[in-house]
Amino acid sequence: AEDPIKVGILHSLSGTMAISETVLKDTVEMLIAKQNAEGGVLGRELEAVVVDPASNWPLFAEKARELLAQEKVDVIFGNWTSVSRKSVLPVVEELNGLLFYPVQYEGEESSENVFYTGAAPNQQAIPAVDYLMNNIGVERWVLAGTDYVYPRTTNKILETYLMDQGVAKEDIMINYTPFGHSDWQNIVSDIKRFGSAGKKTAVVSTINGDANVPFYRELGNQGISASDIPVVAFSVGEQELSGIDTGPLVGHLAAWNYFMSVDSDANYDFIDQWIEHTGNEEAVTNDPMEAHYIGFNMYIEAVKKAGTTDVDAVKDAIIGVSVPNLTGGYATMMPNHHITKPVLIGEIQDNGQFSVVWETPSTVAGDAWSDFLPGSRDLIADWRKPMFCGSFNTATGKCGASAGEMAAEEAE
Amino acid sequence: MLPRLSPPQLAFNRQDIIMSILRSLTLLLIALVSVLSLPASAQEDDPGKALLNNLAEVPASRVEEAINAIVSSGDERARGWLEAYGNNRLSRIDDTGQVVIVLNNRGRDWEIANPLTGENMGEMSRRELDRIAINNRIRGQLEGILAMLDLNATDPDVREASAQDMMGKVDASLVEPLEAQLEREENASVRNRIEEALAIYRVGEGNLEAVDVLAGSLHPRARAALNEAVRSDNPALADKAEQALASIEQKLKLNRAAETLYFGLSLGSVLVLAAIGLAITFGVMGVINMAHGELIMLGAYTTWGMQQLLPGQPGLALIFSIPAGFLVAATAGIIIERSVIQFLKGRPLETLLATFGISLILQQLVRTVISPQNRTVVTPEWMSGSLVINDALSLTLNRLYVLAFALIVFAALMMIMRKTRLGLEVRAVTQNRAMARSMGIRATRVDIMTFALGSGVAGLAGVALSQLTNVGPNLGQNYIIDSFMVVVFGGVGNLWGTLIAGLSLGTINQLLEPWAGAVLAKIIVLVFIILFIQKRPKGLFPQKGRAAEG
Amino acid sequence: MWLTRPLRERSTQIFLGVLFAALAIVTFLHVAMPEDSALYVSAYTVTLLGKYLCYALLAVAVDLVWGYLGILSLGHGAFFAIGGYAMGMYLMRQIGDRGTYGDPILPDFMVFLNWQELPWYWLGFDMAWFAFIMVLLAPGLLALVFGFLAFRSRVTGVYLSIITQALTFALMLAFFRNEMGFGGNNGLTDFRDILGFNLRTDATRLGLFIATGIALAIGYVICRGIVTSKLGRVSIACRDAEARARFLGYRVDRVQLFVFVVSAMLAGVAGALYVPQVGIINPSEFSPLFSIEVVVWVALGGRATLYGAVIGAVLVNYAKTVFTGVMPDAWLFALGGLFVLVTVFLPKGIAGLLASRRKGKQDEQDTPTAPSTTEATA
Amino acid sequence: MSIIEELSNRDRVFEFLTPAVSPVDTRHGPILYMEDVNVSFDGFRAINNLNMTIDDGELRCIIGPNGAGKTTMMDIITGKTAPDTGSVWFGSRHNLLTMNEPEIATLGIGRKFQKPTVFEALTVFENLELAMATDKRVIPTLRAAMKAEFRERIGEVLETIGLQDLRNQLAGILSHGQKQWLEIGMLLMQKPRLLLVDEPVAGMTEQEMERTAELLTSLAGKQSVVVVEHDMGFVRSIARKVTVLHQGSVLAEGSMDQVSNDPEVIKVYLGEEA
Amino acid sequence: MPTESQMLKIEKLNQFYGESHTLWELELDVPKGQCTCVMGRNGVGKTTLMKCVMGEETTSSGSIQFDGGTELIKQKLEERSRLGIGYVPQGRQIFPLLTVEENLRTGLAVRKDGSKKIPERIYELFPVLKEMKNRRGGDLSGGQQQQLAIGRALVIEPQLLILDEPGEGIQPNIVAQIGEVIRRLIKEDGLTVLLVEQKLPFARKYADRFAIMDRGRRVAEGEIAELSDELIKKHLTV
Ligand SMILES: Nc1ncnc2c1ncn2[C@@H]1O[C@H](COP(=O)(O)OP(=O)(O)OP(=O)(O)O)[C@@H](O)[C@H]1O
Ligand SMILES: Nc1ncnc2c1ncn2[C@@H]1O[C@H](COP(=O)(O)OP(=O)(O)OP(=O)(O)O)[C@@H](O)[C@H]1O
Ligand SMILES: CC(C)C[C@H](N)C(=O)O
Ligand SMILES: [Mg+2]
Ligand SMILES: [Mg+2]
Repeated sequence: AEDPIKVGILHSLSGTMAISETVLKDTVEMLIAKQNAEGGVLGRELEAVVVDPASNWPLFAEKARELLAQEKVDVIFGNWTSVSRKSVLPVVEELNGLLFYPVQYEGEESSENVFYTGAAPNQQAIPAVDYLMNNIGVERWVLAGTDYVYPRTTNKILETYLMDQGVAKEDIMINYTPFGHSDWQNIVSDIKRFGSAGKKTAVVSTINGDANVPFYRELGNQGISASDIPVVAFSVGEQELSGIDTGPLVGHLAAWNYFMSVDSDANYDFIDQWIEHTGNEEAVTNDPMEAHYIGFNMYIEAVKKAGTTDVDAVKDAIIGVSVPNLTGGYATMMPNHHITKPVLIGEIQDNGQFSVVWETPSTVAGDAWSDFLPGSRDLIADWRKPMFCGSFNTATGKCGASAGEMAAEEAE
Repeated sequence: MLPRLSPPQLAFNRQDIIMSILRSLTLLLIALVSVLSLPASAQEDDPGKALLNNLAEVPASRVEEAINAIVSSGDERARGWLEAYGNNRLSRIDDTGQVVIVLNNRGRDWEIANPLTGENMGEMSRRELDRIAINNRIRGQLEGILAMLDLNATDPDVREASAQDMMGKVDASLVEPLEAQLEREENASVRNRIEEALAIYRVGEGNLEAVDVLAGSLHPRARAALNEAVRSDNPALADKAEQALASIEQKLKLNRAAETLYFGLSLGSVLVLAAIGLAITFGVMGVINMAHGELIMLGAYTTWGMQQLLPGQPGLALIFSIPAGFLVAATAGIIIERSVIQFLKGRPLETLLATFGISLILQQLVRTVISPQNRTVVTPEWMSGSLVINDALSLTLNRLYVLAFALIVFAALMMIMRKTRLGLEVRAVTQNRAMARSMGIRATRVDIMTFALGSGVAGLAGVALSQLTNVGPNLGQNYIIDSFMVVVFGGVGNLWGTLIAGLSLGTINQLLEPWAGAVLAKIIVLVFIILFIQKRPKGLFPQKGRAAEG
Repeated sequence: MWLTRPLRERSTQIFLGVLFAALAIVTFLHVAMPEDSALYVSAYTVTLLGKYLCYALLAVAVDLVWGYLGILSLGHGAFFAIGGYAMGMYLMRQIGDRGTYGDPILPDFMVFLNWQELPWYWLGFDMAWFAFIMVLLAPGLLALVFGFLAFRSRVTGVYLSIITQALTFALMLAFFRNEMGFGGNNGLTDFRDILGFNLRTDATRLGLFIATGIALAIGYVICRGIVTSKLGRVSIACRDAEARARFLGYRVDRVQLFVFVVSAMLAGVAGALYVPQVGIINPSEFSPLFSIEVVVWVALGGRATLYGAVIGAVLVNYAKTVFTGVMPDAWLFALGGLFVLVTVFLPKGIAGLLASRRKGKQDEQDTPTAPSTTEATA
Repeated sequence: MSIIEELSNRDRVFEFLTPAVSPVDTRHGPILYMEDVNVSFDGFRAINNLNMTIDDGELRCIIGPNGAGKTTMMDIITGKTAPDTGSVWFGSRHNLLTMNEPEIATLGIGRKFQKPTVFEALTVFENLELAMATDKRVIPTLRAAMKAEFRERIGEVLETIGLQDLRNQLAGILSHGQKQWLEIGMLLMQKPRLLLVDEPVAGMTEQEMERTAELLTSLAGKQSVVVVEHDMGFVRSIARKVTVLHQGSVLAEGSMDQVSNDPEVIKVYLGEEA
Repeated sequence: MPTESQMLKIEKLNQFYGESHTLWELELDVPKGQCTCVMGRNGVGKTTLMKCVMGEETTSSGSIQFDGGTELIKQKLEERSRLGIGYVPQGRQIFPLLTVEENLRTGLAVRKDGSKKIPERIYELFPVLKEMKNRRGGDLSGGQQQQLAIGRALVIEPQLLILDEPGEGIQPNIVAQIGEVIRRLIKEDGLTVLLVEQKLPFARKYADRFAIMDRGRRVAEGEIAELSDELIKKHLTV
């Protein structure tokens, strides 16, 4: 038989991010096992190469290099935080690898070698705000986030968007907290005060990771219920809820592109498979897992289409590939290396699941460059030839420097 | 309760509801009497079935009507249905279209019951069930309806809560029923509430006297109404409202200060709890215990484990966790002491290295054995919510308990160190081991007991922290730095120092937070610690004199 | 001369010999071996080794203050990171208009967060000489101010350790803030070239590796020079009996300050060399746990020997590399276990093991041990 | 004894080694002058209106009950403890209360502690090397080279204190008495103008005591020496002028005979038979 | 001398510090109810010998018999004080951060009568200690600390009291007083005392017997009256 296709898995198994990332490693392993059970692809088996970058950003780059240069993997599934992706990016570009990134992020990036299967801000944040504004009648906004790039960018985008929609500046409160913040008393009490001005208020939360549990606890204890001031979160999924006493949270919201509770056969099959794989009846699925599911299947399709695992061929082939997602529709890889996704708003239920209360009528294509940031308004990404550019400036008609350099390199 | 404006697009006629509710209440009474004799048969032509099917089938825009229909039907089961609906427990069976109540919605197979008869229908795969959709807006309305029902409850507390719910929501249609209620109401505080609720409406109507009623109120709704009034074109009203507001602001300021103080003490108590075990193992014994955080983590996991053992009894489990958490962490402490620390006598800095290794091992152990994910620890009923002092000041109960717990643990520890022989012996052993042994003190035993004590206290901290924050493998890491900071800031080896340091650092942090923001506040506190240590190089309560220089 | 004295010393000669031999062998194997040869050292390995050497230099810096001066710095990561940031800023400016937004001056992260102009503290970093001076000056200055305050008021022992920790913690939080203008959590990345050499070529990587090796050699000699000079003995005197040294007329605070600043500068250089090799600098380098880990390397290698610090740093990081690859789920057990076992069974670290092997010949002066009574606890 | 004289000959100090401080001015009287000094610890008065002067080149013995404040007095002189009130002058130019320990030491006040303190992780030789009177600033220390001359001087002192055989041993393993000697050696290396010696002969045999006595008397004249000691035999053998401290102030002062016949002194200190 | 009357019988004791042989085949008898004084120059191993008896240093061979039978070498350090050995080490070794009273209380654990109170007698012997009851041990002056160390050893009501240079740093009248106390305890309680002392007058006055050590060996022994100038010259002068 031929050599197996090597699939690198670059997710932290220890350190702070292990909480989120370990399941993604398991997911990819599960997908590989399933694919192998179906005979692999192109007659070749798939083989997982797992490394642990240990929530350490430079280590991500090092491990990526190890995967590509030493292990010679054909594709990498990995990363959670944006900083780790930023760290890995130069490496995959230099060594011409393929990276599937499964988590929602701040956008403002499009690399020839990276496929963004998580949501861009326009696939999560903006629809969520639309929902709150139009369906709930929210007029006053708290943008609460952890102090780093994703929340900052998202909030910047949202602020511009909200002001465009006619929300007054004093009706927006922005608040940042450090990573792992655990004492929310003051902030929640501020939110409470802010929300008592007589206008319907909502919190848009880009609070990351561990800080959420104490945040929701404090909300509950200070008597803020979802019907008073709903919180819509972009980083709280089933996985996170499984560590929270959901009793007091019922009714708070989250915006994702997938929920475990989605009523579709594909989803039920996926859940069954997952439970079987983990051997845990209580195991939950979540949005980034779906993103890997989609990314993985897209990769398989692209390899089939290209007839090879050669990186350049796969890169070409994958644009336009459509695979079923888990919510009953299809995801397509767009030329900007982002995919199409439906946007769902879910309410937290007492069983740690979300119930979908709203959904975009059709799927939304991810924007690499936000329309609401002055610097990137004019940029687009298109990795099809002849444009073949991650940041094409429609105003000047020129491609950003990165592609220019690459072209120069190719000429050498 | 917080204000909620009914969104304009809501085509909900309040008067209709009220009327129907009042009507249904009477019917309910009659029904209640008769239902006892009524056999739960005749399902086919049960009117409830149609009502529920209707609820399940109507498009989202007409859900209100369907609810209305249920309420006004006067069916005595209505409340149960609506509650189930509100809790997302109403589903339909895909094949038959039958509406069922989901009793247990965890896992892949759900336990269901017939809403009409209450009969348990066993388990059914999730795939075959279709949830009847509800959203926040509807849930809010449902809560309102249920609250209205409560205005007639026998328990005055329920009535008060219900009246409070009405604040700011009173419109012309409600004035009359409320006034009638006021007539009947005997309980003073409920009356107050109703009066306030009415006054808010009246101020909006330009009524001057109503302003007086609101002048003393701290309720945000009242303030919102007065704020409106200030902006009104009636100068007399605006004037009066302004005065009322000024006096309210005054009171609010006081309350605000009290609140901040509470926040500070509460954060401080968390710091104290986290640090106090370390004040023993590190401060007294001199072991630089980097695994302290993981001992806290063990305590927290014990709470989780207890709650797994006693499902449905979170409160009891929590109480049992206190001794259990202590024992688990103390046992872990003994194992650490016996297997590693005892070999590092006289090499305190190396304990840093070894315990750092232990902390890595313990973290990964939890990740492998239990899960890398956080675990759910339930807050028992009596610990959730807050103690309401007044409309502007309420103290969250979980933190209140933690504060008290911290003080108790501190006092107990103080007793042990001051009043028992162990306290004396451990200090003697750390100050001069060989000499202490020459005096017949069994140093090994003292070491074990002290380390166990410090570790056990860390476990207690874990039990408390499980009520405030994540229970996960990283729990310990989040507290270790702070703990060392507190112990050192207070002055190594001084328990009082640890208490005062924790409380004051917590308070400073919370005082700074409102104007500096959470991140900056933390930075400022750290810089403060650095500068403070320059002033007092041996912490808040230094060991003074020659003795310290040894 | 104090700097040449170590060169005549046997242990330093051995150290430098081993180091340069390693550099030469790696370079040879990388350049001369065919890629498919078993002996070929890939660019990946070269960079990996380069990283170890940076850590080694950092560990040497920590050992200088901890081993010989008794200052257990739990905040040396701060100096390392600041050196790294200084280098990162230079590398950022070198990107020029090749960033995604093509802004010739502003780094990408400033563009999309809508900054209009470069903050003042970024000025000058487009010039290599300025940046390289800052690599030394920024950590040095921080150490000077911090050390001046701390030593002047005679902060010692754990108190000193904890405020160094507070220092690095505060800096971490500050650098996380996007408003600081250092790229927040995402830090500085996407570097292109250094001194005109493309960072993404193997040759540059090899160059950086060799440069790091040389920096380590120089750093080692400087430390050794200090340690074997009279000042080194005064340091030990300050470490063990601060008051006594003072009564002999030594300005203990000045001695501490001097050595501390030198050490901080070395750490800064280590950070500066680290950044172009790993390709990113982000505030997590400021994390207190990282600084503690550095101390652990030193302890594991053997405190107050300098070469022990090098051994410890390389060994632990090599173990990490191997374990995270071989047993991704369980490597922390292995690493944690290693720490425990070494502490219990090798009280003087690995260097202690080596020393006891060649005992007899060795003169005592080489490894003064600290009496435990004056350790950093109360 | 010529060695010692040689060593303590201040004129032989090389220019570049001279510390950068102005010389002590004793033209107008005593080398040490303490007036109305008070110290209390948590309300306990350890030094109580203490007045004392030491003349240049004098050898002074101080005796007094345990806890009389002798060590505390030395702490004040060397800058370790700051008095609550009072003034302490070194010569007529230097107000010691405004200086810190290294400054005072550089000025020429050396001290031997009651509990011998040496640098345990350094060898005996190195201990002496560090004590040597040289430029103690950081950079000069870094650049200092070990000259043959220094080596010789250290060798001489080693001989004086009888620790030649142990010169390369770590000071940490010395016995109590050996440490005492080493500390005296360090004091000799330092060549101070004023030596404060706290209980030098504790733990020494009679013979060693004699040697110490000789050593101290030979120093007097060129250097001023203040000795605190409880061994009356020893005190008697060296004493010219004796001060008795009691409860933080001077109880009696005078020759040994005067003092030892003072009934107060007998009562609080010497006991019946001394 | 019959063994029953020996409180301590040391035979062929050898001790090493690392490689260096400190005690060589050392023999020493300490008769009951008497004060035996060990003398010798600095560094000959007197303190080391005391530490060996107390168990603070380990011995390589030899035996130390206590009270006619118990082999001390087999006993742990903390058990030896329970047998009734009180120890006043050289350099005092008081607990600096404990108060004077607490320092004394550390000795209560091993008292046979289980008393929880510090015997009044200690305060009678050393009145300073009562006066400074609440001051921390480390704050005391050197001599006060020495008194505290002796007082602390007496709290356990020992049968054998080991004193390593107890007069060091103590004012003359108290030294004399300590000597008297020793005598009194010997007479009244039948205490046995093992004393290390350099000062001849003190030794001559209060000791019954002497033993001289040189370079780790016992080189002379006898009644105190037999301590001749010749012996002194030979072994005690440099
Ligand atoms: N830091 C302190 N805190 C409290 N009391 C102190 C402190 N320092 C000294 N004392 C007290 O001050 C008094 C004087 O102490 P000092 O050490 O000067 O006595 P001394 O004359 O040297 O005695 P000795 O001859 O015993 O050494 C003593 O009673 C002592 O207890
Ligand atoms: N911990 C140790 N390690 C190595 N050698 C030691 C140690 N302690 C003491 N020594 C050596 O052992 C010898 C005996 O020391 P010891 O303290 O018993 O002497 P001593 O007779 O009590 O002297 P002194 O009269 O000065 O108290 C000395 O030469 C000393 O240097
Ligand atoms: C929101 C987070 C879960 C992920 C996000 N991409 C980040 O920047 O880290
Ligand atoms: Mg004294
Ligand atoms: Mg001795």
